[in-house]
Amino acid sequence: MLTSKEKEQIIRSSGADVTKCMRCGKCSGACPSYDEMEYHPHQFVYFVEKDQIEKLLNSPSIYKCLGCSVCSERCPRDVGPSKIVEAVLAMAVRRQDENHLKAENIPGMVEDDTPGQLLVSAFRKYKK
Amino acid sequence: MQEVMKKRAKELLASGEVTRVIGWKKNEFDYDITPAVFETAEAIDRDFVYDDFCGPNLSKFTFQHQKNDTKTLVFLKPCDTYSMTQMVTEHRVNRDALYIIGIPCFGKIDIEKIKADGMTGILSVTSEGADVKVHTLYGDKTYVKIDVMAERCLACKSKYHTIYDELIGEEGEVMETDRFDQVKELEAMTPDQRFEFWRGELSRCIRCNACRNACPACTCESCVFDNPESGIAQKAAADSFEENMFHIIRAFHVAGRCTDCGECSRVCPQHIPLHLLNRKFISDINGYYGEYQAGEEVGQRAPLVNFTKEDVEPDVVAKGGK
Amino acid sequence: MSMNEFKPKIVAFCCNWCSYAGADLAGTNRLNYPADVKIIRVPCSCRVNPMFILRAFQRGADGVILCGCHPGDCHYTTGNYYARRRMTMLFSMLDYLGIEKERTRVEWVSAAEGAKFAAVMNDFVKTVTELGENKRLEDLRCKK
Amino acid sequence: MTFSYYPGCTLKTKAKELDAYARRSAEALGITLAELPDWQCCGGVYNNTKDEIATKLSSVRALISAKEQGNKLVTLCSACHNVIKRTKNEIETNDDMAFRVSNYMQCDARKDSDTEVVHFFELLRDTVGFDELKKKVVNPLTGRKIAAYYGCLLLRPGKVLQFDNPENPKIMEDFIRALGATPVIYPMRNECCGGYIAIESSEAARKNSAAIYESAEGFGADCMITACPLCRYNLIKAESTVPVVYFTELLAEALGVK
Amino acid sequence: MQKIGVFVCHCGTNIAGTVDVKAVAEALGKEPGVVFSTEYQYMCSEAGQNLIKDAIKNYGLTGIVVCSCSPRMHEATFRKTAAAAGLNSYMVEIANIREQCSWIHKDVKVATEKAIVLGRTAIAKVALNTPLTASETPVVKRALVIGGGIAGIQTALDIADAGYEVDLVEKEPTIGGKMAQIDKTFPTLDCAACILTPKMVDCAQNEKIHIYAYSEVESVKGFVGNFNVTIKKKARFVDETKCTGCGICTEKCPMKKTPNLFNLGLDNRSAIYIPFAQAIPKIATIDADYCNMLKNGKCGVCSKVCAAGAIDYKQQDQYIEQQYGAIVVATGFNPIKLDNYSEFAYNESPDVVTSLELERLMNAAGPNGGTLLRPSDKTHPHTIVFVQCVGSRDTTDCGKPYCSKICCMYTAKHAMLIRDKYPDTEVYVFYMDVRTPGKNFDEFYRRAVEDYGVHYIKGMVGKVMPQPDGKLLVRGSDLLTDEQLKIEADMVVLAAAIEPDKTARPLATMLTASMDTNDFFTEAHPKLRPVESPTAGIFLSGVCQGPKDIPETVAQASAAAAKVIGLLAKPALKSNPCTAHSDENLCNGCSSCERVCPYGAISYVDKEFRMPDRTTKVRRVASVNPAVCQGCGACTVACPSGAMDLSGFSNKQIMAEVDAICR
Repeated sequence: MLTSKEKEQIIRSSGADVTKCMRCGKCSGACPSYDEMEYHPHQFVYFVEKDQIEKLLNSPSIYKCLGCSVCSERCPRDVGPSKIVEAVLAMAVRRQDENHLKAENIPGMVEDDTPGQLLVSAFRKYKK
Repeated sequence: MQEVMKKRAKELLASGEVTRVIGWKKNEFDYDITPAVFETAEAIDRDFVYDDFCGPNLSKFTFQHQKNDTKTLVFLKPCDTYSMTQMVTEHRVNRDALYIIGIPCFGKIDIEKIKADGMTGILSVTSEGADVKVHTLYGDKTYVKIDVMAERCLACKSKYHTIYDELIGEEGEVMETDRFDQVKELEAMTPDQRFEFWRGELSRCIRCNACRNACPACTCESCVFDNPESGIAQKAAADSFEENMFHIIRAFHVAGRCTDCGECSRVCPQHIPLHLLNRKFISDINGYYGEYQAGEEVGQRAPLVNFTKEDVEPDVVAKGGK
Repeated sequence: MSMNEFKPKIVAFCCNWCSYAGADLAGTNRLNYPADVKIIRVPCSCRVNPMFILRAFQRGADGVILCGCHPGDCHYTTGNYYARRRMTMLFSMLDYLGIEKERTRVEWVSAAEGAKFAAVMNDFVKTVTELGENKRLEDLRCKK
Repeated sequence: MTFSYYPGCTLKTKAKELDAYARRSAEALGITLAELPDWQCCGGVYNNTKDEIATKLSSVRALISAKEQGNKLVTLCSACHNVIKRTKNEIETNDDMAFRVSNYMQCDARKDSDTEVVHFFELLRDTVGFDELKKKVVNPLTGRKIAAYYGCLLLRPGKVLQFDNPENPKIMEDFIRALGATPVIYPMRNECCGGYIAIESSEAARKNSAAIYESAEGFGADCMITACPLCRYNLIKAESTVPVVYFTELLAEALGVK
Repeated sequence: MQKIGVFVCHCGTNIAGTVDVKAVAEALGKEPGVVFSTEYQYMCSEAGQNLIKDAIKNYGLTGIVVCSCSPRMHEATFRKTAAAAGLNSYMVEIANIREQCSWIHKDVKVATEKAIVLGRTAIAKVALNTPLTASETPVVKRALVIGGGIAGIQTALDIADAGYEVDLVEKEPTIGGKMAQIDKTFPTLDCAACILTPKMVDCAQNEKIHIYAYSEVESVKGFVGNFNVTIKKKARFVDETKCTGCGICTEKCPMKKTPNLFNLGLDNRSAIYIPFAQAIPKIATIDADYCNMLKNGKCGVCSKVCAAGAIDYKQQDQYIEQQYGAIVVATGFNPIKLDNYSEFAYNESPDVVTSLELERLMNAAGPNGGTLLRPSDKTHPHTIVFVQCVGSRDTTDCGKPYCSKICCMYTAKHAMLIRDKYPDTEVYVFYMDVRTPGKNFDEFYRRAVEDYGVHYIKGMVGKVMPQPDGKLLVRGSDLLTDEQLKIEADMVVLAAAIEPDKTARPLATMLTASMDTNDFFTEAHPKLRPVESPTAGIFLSGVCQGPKDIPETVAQASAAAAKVIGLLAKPALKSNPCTAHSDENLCNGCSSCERVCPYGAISYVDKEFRMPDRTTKVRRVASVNPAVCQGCGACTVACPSGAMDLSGFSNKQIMAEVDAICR
């Protein structure tokens, strides 16, 4: 089976070895954002292995990951699902014509007490 | 430095801690230095020397002149300590009968480089810091030390002592070197070029055995090349095959045990760069089995008497190496 | 001597427990490989001293192949692991000296791999035949 | 003892208390915090991808700058700590990254950014020592039941941050004990507050944060401490029924410099 | 002067069909040293063998070469033939002209030429052969079994049954091992104690078995047939010969707050104790860490109440030396420590337990008398969650990379037993895979699901969160429904990975037996010699070699016993004479050979040598124990000076073969 450029890019950029996954599902058992997500951490790993990157790229799930790394921390095979989610997110953000987070929308989201850290982080995650 | 060493040697002799001292002594010329055993304070005062020509690795000399029933003081430069450590690991010297003083080394001068510059009638050579003053029948000349330093010292791997009872001077560090550059150059050649290169070098071999005699890893009770029972005994290199054979087997026998002290090339009267054979093995071992420095600590397991289940397959060579 | 007529001399060192048995199996199954290959039985691939290999070239061999149990399956548990390192080093040195690296080879052949043994020998003989006579590691005194 | 200090942008704006109380406490403990000249924002989150370099450069600059000062680099904000420490680790372990950073910054990345990064908690534990800290407390917080909220950024990835056992940490509890208060141990202390998704999915973030303070409250906490402005923000936005303060505030209070 | 005979076999047409055997015999007859050369239809037939015997006698042959089938086929035959004619059986070489010649070549000319080369190669070798004699060493008719669990017990019983003396060493005060702690056994659900304790009693009553309980192996020297072992008998502070096991002391001992290790610390016992009612030997032991008399010199209650006067506070460790012909390792396993898995709250909540702890909680002799109660508040649990693979199949450095093999089945057993006894308790099992290869195993697991209504969930628990009300909130994934489950449980049971006992590695060093990276003992061959260590005379029984359940352990235990009996039954050990030997005059004593020897056959001695100048010099030289050496030859190449050589495959022989081929 030929490997797509996308899959290669995800593997390279995440540094994760998806073939090590033994499908235990501990990542998804640990994920605090599970209920918000369409695809769950173990599916990110599995879809990358099965080269179904588009599904992930087009899913809102990539914006629901908290980046808390708990899935990777508890992964018994050192696969690191969070690294994959992040690589997919980066790919989505890099390929979109427009960034996921648009500058003009920001004022509506910000309140007086919003810490700079939140804005910067969200920008980092969602913008090119 | 030399005076400090002499003083300490005499102290140890006087106290009875040691009965013999192994060091260097000057011969007819300043640059003609040989290892020597000193047994009296007078001999030390008269002949003991430590300067920029004290290249010989005293470890092998110590092996050849060791005595079990009495304690011997030996002065070791950093690179000599690696050889000594390797010999201790292999039980070739009796550590208990040695008192080792580690001494610093700032690189040794290769007289051949001075001679190659056309200097003849050399009367004396003195070095102070970075200057090397050559006094000849026909006048004096001053060199920058680095220009006349031995090749092996230019690629010095370590100023650190791996074995000693006491140190004179400050402890140095393991150095980063480009010592594998020449190996890499050779590796980059075509096989034909390499074959020509080595034929050119090895065909000069006169089988004087100087390399073997100086090598601190060659301490066999009887060398396979001298043993008629071994099936490969040779007295002279009668054929190009035997020139190759001798050097391949010698490199193989010291592979993983050679500390890269460079004595083989230093003593070769034909100036064959023998160290490049040993360095090839060191570079391969580092590349294939992980960084390994022979003589780093006592009790190390040499790479060729070791393995991992994941080692590379020999066809790595056919596939073009590391 | 033209290429077509050149018959190489091949020495094959085979460990008693796997590869020698694999060679026997090739025979039992009547799998053909060139008669240029002559086998020397050794207890284990780790018995093979680089001296033997050099000796073979000296005496006129054109190729030397060492066969042993697959790593992990050694009858003596670890012998082939040592052989693997030794041969890697030796081959690397021969290559470094400009001697054709195709003249030496290590293959792991189990007692069940008769077909592999025959295939390996066919391939090795072909490779060495294409290389021609061993000139770089010959000893003229030993040539008739 | 002098440490180079990286405050981070939020400590200059919305989380001034975190910074101010830390400085006062440090002074009381005989520690000098030398703020790095010209530090730049760490970016708030570490970009986990192996091929991303631009977002890591501000951390590299901070590391180099501290190295030039010859000090260890101390951080306060969990996010800054996470970003800088992981950047350093990436340079140490990823040849490609080290090479590219070296090229970009015209330096020897591995050598020049080889700065030890410590969080203020680690400074308290390893340099000051909790036993010593206890001796310097003038207003012991006796009787107070305080829940340590670690969040993610101080603990994970555990192998890189080496801060504490990521599943069962104790450094903040030891800190609380040193101040004379009683630590409240509750299972949600290392769970995520919702982080930056608060900007788009504030409801989701609030759900996460609510679960955390409810757990702390259930185990009897009367106060929660954190080192992260974003954690504090999310908890407060989720209408935490338990007050949430920066740990430095508690420290300053105990040391009598509030 | 060599007198070599050559015998070319036709093997019917197998050889003669492609090889001109007459031409071969003729050509080889002209080789130097050959005095007789002939061919015959079937050399291996009686007539063929007689031909060889006659030739040996008539021509006074010093060596023979048989050109025939593979030596793997008939080398042994022709060696016997030679021996029958008075020629040393190692003066025989075979040229393989069937499998490696006639069968693979079609051209008669080519095959004949090759057969001649193979023949002369064998001649060149046999000319350098030396007569070899297999050395014989006597076998001590006594076996040592290390570890008194079910593996060690079974091995000891089987060896004793064959009439040999067996010493059984157990580090705990009683034999029985892990099986004694288990409640019921899968897949039959019979009670572990009911099937184990009779075997323990058999051990105690068997005259051939000597149990050294509360003892450890201190040192091992020697080699197969002749091991010299020192056993340390740890001080129990109770005289074994006097104690009757009445148990009065344990009742009267005031130190009642000593953790009961047999119950895994789930309850307490007294400082003087008998681990459990059926302990063998049933002798009290004082726990020196808790006994007030031993710690502070105050108390002495047990001594006062002991009618037999068995208490001895001054007892010292004793050392016993004994010789053995064979040693069986049966050191067993332990569940791993769960410190690396704090997400499961094992250290935070007493209601999170390991499966082995659950065995004790459910056992009639356990802390709750067999009623399953939560450890925290002794209430009846209504929801229990089992987590599989805790620390197994974990390739990070937290756990173990292997499958612990037994957990799937014992968890099915636990789930079934709980559902059977407490139908109101819901049982959830989070699994990665359910692995049930074994007779009646999958049926057993299916029964748990189908008949007992155990909820099996394909997924893993991510976190266990103790709640203020004492419940345990379990968050885990259900991969098949693609949901994250949050279950409020009363108890969580962790199937902790198993690992070899910590005593195994130092023991392996003593035995020079090899181990893998997980500290399991390595077998001599993974398929064909699974109960032997590569080190001769060392045998493996039970989990020390790899995870296995009770039936497998017992099978392996008996297999190991059979191997031991086979060894002890021999009057003497005949060893392969093709072993390495070192030329002391050449040996450097550098230890290279020792490092590559897989059998620990090489040791070093200091030896005095006379020098040419009449002085003497003491040098360290290698010495090979021929009883241990298996003849691989690794040492011969590691030796830089060429001091080490291998009989039967010497450097000279191999080089002569090389020369003959290349000639």
